[in-house]
Amino acid sequence: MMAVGLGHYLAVSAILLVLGIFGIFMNRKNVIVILMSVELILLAVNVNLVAFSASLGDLVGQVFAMFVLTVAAAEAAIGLAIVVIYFRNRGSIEVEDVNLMKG
Amino acid sequence: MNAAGFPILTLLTFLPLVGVAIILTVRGDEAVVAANARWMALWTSLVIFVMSLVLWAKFDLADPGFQFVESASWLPQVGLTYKMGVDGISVLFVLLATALTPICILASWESITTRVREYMIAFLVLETMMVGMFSALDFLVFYMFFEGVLIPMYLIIGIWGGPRRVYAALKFFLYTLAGSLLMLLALLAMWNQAGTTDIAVLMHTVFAPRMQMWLFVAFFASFAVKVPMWPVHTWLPDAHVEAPTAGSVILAGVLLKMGAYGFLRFSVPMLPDAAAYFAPYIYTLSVVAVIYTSLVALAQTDMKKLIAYSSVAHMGVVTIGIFTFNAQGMSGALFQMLSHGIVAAALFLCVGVIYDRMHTREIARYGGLAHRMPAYALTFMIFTMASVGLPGTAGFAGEFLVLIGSFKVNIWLAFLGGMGMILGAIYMLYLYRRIVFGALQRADLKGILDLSPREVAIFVPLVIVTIWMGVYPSSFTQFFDASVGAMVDHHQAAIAAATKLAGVIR
Amino acid sequence: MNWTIAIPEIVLSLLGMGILIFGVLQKRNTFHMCSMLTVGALIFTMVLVVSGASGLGYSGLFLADSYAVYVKLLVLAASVLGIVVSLDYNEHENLRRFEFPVLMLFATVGMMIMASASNMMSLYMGVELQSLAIYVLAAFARDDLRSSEAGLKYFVLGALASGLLLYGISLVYGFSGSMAFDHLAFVLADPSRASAGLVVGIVFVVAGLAFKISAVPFHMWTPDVYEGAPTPVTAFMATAPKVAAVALFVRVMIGPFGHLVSQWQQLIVLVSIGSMALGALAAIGQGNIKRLMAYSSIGHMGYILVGLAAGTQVGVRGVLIYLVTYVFTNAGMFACLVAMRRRGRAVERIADLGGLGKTDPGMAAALTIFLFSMAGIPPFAGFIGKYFVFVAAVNTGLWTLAVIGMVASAISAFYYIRIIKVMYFDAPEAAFDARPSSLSVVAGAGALFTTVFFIFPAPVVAAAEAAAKVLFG
Amino acid sequence: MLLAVAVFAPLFGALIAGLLGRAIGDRAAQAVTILCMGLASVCGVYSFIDLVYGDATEGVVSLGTWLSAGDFNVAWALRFDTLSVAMVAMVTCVATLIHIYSVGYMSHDRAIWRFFSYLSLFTFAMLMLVTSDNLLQLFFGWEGVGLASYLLIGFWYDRPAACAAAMKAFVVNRIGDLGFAVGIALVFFLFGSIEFSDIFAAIGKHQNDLYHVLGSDFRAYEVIGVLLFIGAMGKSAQLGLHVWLPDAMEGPTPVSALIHAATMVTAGVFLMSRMSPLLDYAPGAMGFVTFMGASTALFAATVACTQNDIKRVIAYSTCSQLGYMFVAAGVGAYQASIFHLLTHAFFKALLFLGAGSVIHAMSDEQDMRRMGGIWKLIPLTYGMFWIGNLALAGIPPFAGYYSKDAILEAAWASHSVVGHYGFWCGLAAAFLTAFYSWRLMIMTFHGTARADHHTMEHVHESPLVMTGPLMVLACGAVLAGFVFHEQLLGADWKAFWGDAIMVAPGNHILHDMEEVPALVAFAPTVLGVLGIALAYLFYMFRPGIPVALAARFGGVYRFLLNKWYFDELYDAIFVQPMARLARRLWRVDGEVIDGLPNGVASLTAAGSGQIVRLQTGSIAQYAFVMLIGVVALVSVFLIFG
Amino acid sequence: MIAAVAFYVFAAILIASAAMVVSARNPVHAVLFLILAFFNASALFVLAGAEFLAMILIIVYVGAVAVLFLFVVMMLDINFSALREGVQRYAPVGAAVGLVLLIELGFVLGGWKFADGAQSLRFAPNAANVSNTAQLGRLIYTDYILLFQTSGLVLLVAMIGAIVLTLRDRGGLGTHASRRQDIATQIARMPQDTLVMLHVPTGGPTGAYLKPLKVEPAEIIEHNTHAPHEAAHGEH
Repeated sequence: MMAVGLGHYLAVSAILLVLGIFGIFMNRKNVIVILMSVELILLAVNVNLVAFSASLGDLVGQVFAMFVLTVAAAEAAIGLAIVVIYFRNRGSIEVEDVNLMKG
Repeated sequence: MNAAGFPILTLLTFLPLVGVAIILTVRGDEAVVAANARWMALWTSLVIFVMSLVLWAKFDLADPGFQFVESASWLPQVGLTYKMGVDGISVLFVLLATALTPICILASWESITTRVREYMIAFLVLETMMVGMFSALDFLVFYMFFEGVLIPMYLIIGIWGGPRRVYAALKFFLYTLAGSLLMLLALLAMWNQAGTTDIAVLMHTVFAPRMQMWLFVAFFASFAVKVPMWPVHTWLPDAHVEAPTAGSVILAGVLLKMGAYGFLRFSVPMLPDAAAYFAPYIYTLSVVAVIYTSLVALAQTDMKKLIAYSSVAHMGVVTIGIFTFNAQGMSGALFQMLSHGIVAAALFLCVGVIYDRMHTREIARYGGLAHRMPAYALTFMIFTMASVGLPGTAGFAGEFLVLIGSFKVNIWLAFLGGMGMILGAIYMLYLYRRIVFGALQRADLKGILDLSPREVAIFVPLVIVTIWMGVYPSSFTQFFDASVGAMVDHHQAAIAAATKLAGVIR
Repeated sequence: MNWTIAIPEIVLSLLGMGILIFGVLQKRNTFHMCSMLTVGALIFTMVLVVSGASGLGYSGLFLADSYAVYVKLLVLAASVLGIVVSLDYNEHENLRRFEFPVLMLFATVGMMIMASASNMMSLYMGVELQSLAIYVLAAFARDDLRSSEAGLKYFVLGALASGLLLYGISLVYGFSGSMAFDHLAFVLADPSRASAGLVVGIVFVVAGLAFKISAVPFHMWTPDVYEGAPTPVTAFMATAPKVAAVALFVRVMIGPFGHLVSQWQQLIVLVSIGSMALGALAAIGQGNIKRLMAYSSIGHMGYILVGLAAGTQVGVRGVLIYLVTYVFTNAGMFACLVAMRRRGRAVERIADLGGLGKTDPGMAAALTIFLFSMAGIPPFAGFIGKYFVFVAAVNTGLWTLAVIGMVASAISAFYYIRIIKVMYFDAPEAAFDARPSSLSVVAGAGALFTTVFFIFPAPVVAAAEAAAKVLFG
Repeated sequence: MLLAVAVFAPLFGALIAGLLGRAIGDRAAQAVTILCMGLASVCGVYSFIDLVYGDATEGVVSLGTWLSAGDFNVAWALRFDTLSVAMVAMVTCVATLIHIYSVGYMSHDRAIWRFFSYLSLFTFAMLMLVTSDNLLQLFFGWEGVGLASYLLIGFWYDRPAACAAAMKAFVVNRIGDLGFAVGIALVFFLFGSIEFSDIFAAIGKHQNDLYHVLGSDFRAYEVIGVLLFIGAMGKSAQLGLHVWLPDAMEGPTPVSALIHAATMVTAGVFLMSRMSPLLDYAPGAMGFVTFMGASTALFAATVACTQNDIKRVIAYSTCSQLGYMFVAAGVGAYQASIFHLLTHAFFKALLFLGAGSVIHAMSDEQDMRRMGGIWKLIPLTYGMFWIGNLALAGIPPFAGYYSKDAILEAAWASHSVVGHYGFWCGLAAAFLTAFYSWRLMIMTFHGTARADHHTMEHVHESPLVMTGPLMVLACGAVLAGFVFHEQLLGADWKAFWGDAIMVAPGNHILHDMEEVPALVAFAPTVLGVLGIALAYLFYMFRPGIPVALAARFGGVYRFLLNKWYFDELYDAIFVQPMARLARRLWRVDGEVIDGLPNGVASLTAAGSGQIVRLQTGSIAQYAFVMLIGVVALVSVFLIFG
Repeated sequence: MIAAVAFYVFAAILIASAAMVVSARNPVHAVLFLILAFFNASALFVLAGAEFLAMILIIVYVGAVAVLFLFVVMMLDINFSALREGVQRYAPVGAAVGLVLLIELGFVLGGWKFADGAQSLRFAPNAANVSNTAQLGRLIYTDYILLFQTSGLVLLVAMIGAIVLTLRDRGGLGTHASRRQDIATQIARMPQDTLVMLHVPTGGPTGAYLKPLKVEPAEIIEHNTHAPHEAAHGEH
């Protein structure tokens, strides 16, 4: 078994990122899953930041990760609020129904 | 300060806007506004015309350089100055623009009944743009006026035009815009190289031959569309046909000159090597324009379209003349531009006269007008003959000088370019015959009225100028003799230098 | 620690909170009052910005220089115009809630932070503050399906974009060891230190910022969101945030990554070409004028990126001048669009403008000026902006870009003048409702500026020159 | 200065009549123009006498600058030498007579003022042509007469045929004019000036200059000669460009007399003589001139034999006589050609006006097949026709005899192949001339009356205002040859012509003419008499023969009757293809040339549609595009960065 | 070694649960998997030495954000069975593109190394003997005070946004857009305004009791979040 290094963290982060992105553009189900995918992406970022921070021995990464967490929470709040009003208007949160405007 | 003692060119350029401002302040019901707008526009343009005569009077014929120069700081950070001035090449075009505007306004007196105020405003703005363009001595200022012309003209065609006005206006706009954007690139490149956009300085800046080629192509794209040269001429017939009479007049009279003026002002003096290199291609296109469009004119059933195609052919002669690089060719081209400005404008006015009465431009709908309209027939005949290039009328001197100039290049160029003499006679006389001659058969023509006093007032000055230019063309050529001479010398010196350089390198 | 450099932001935030408290406490509807207070606060902030101190502070997170001042003034002005434009519309559309101006105010604070950002972290916080407020604004007409859909789309894609931006920042941080712009510039001064990871991080950062300025291929949200959002919000979105995002984009590319210009230049060129082409092409068939404005703004971003692609001081100057002309032209344009209201209902189809030249000559004239300006026809302001941007391209030898830009410009002129055609050449529709004076003022001011800018561009050019100079030290 | 009066008085008359005609009325317009013409002819004749017999010297009357560009300078100026004053005298006199004649002939027309204005305008242009001091002013007059001719042919503008003929005349002339104009350009190219004095002074300097054209070097003078002759061909209706002349008979008859017989059509001959100093050094071009002239003379004569329209016969006759003049010019006998020009002016104007008188009498009937049997009814006209025809046929001592004889002698004496070709063609044409002249006279005046009863009742002699000019012209037709023969062609020709006609040192044609065999000198007369006899035989005594001949040689007859099918040929190879080409090119304009931008536009629109289709509205898809963007940019960076 | 094993375990669970978040059919399950993912990520943070962040992640994310998600999912009352199955049409292409991205990232990240001199650029090097939390606290309240405040603004905006978007205004005929707390009125309220003291008759069968003022039942139901007595007070 290999020693755990920065590379491992980065790999996890990259996979999380790609999964998050997949969740956004592959999913046909509902919008909330997309929001959760966004959270995954932010998680990936945080993993990255923390890993770099640890490797560099520099706390800036962690400070930043904290801000990211804060913002992510705010984002989640607003995102969910928007989803709620959308649902009230549309009666659905299916991803494929969100196409009133196009062209 | 300049010879006039006051900033005359700036005044000429921006006085129309004062007229616009006054027209804008008129309040009242539609009829009052319309009448006021008409009179205001007429007076404004007349005042400007009278003022522009100062240029004629005070112009120093012996000086080949720029006169009445005035300049003001504009954008010092990037070396841009507001600079105005005229030389022998441009001074007469300023006069042409100021002279045709009142005529156009007079010509629209009764035929324009809707949105008169906007119409007059558009025309005055157009005058600003035209005068400004011919007197700009900074490339960017020139460009702004050059492009600015599009705006009023687009509206004039589009609002007061015929049934297909939308198509025509869009086509006009996009064609010319597409061309001039490339010129803007060239402008930028020149600025980049020379660090200034002062035309007088650029004229004496030597650009590398390879760069000249590119610049020339870019300029060509813009000016060829504007001239228009074959095969980018197709916007012109449409624009002419759909434009109101005065729009056609100003289009044929002044706007078409802008392209040729551009060639003379930029392409030839600033890019001598490229101009020489491309001259054969220009000749080819021009000859095609002369012959091809003359033939197409022959097949037309719409009067305005016929005259529009004839304009293309005549401007083909102009481009040949410009690129002969000798005094006769260039003087001839300039003279042809002026005469075409008068004659084509007058021909469109002639069409307008009967269009106002019958509301059709279909040639077949007319015939035998000479019976009812002798004065009109005479007027039309004079301009037909001038268009054909009969000696003694305005059309001759330019065409003949170009013939002489082109002969110096090549006898076949002279022959083929001169084909316009024959073909022009065919289509113009054919037109005249079908409209004015023949029996008066159609019932609705039987009551048609001859020229009204207003129309006479429009035509008399044009007739006088047409004959004057035919009998005493020197009074016009003397204006540009010095400048053309200087340009020819400059061109030859530049070519010689380039050849020498090439020799050294080889 | 010279905390005074952030006084404008601090004051504006405090004023914003004050207005918020005022609005909450008042029993009456305070939308109008709060809007006016916000305008006052913004204008006051402009004074503070002009008179404020400059320098680097807050441990290198915050930078107040003349570039920032230039951008902030523009942003504040755009915000003021946005709020003024919204006054009447919100009254009519039942959106008269005092949170509206407050959100705009906080978005403006975010933009100001963006303008002053000198560290990836402040960059991110500024962007997010601005974005979150605008997500809400886009969905502000919460009973309108289109508005909520717009908010949803903007939010989801915006969140994805900020995810990408963050990921890029994390890579940049990890591969260079710092988030401060000056440190990054120092590290990258030696090109050999620009490892692949760093470069990929830059690409992600570019993607995130390109989303904010809606450049191709991160533009997809723009038309839908512009169409769906309430028109004043669209007006706001099209102006202030664009200015801030562009300014930030320029600062990031020129500042920390300036030494890698030869590497990112081609990226910007590609994005720019894509934006110009898409802006020119996609707008042609549009029937909704807000949607058309979206494509138009994509195209304008393409032209702005031409200046950035040059990567020179001349280019940045061009960008800054372009922004000024862009903001005022767009603000005026949107003022006219907001005024499109027939029998109490807002209309937004191009066909609704039919015959406007007859029914409302003043508005038609103003619209004509704006459209010609956007098409880059001299002598209107838009031409001056384009001129300075293309000067830079030519200066740098980006000929392809310049030629494509010109072609795109010609194509886009087509749809601009098509609107003019509709206004003047088509048969008149019923007249619009009487226009409130607030919109007339904005449209008139925009038209006046757009028309006479060419006469006195020198002050703006001088300011832009000075601002651009700062970036190149 | 009198010369200037002679030149500008007609212009004054034309302007008064043209601009004020409607206001002052027909009578006043007639009076003004005739007065002006009278003044002009007095001045013209006086100038002639003063120069030839008096003590006036050759010179130039300068009127002012005209056109200048670089080193190209042209002035308005009147040249005062024998050639021009002789022409001025002739033109003013003939024109005055025709003005007077027209008072009677046009009396039933409307817009008489317009007609007189045109006539005077024409005269002015013609005078400018003959008095010009440089090639460009000559060109001015040249085109000016073209314009007047156009206006006069199309005078009856509601007749489609007249309009068509007018246009045809103008256009065909223009074809020649283009050659002329290019010729002027070459002159300028070579001499640096187009003033006659400058050109003639520099003749020697450039005579060996070469000009490269059509793939090889020619002597420049030859090229100039050919180009100028192309111009002359158009104006003087030489074979190939002659097609307009017969059609021009659609105009009123006085016009035919003035323009298409006496004056304008001879402009080409005048040009050749004017440029004689240069042309003498261009033997090749001159051979070409002779060849074309001779061919025209014969061709037109053959056609004239079969025509039935009285004016057309005379028109072809004119064509034929112009051929003679070119033969003379071509062999270097410019004096002879001018001599024939002058005599021809008198007798051809006489014939035309006589024809006009006949037509007038016959209620505007022009077809000779519907005439006949009227010689007793209009005896004066009949007599005039005799004189005119005798002069035309070259019967001594009428004017035509001297000039035609001189031309044929010169052709023989040139001792060149084309000269002899000219001689034989001329001889044949002389025979045919006599034949068709008498054919015309017999068909018109003799035999049974073939017109309808109604017309015959109205046949009457013309009023004095018409017959008067006829009689004056008849005097000229009788006397002109005899009087001027010695002066123009005799040993002292140099004294008469002065510097107006200069010949190269090697040109001894006038001398050689005197030494031709007697047979040559008499042959034309003999053939003329034979032709007259044949005409009497065919049309007076045995009318069956021509009918039988026409039936027997139907092909030849139709060939001649249809004027060698020139009109049909031109129609087939120029007019129709051009019209087709014009229509096709118009389609090209609309479909091909406009097709490109329109195609680009629709492509753009299509592209727009495609791009917009990407905008599906789906969040997921938008995100996907963003992802693709990121991946693409990363790839670009990694691969190219 | 144990750390390595722990890393692999946590990472594997993290990735697996992340995959489940994306692919779970039931959104409630997805949220639960998200919570699982957060827990594992938090564990990874601990392994990396970022204890404070790990804590925050649990508290903020699991405690607030994920619960909020769950709350919304439940509240929206979605018919789960009607939700569409499967993935987008362009899934294969999408997968390919995603894979390319992953490969590129792997390629890039695999070559990770510090830029030369990166160490010298560290802004806040780890200090020895100071706990992670304390270090972060120091930084946040000093050097990063501006951003800290900004993040406060972000949260404020989020709050305003959430309220402005979702707070409904039922029957809002008056000037008030919505029913609100009126603090001044609350404070100024006297007991005697609300309460009526009844004299209790002694020994009576009806007994003495405390009775609230009369209220409209509908309002009580509607505004059940408000204090009953406030609702009772009402605004008439």
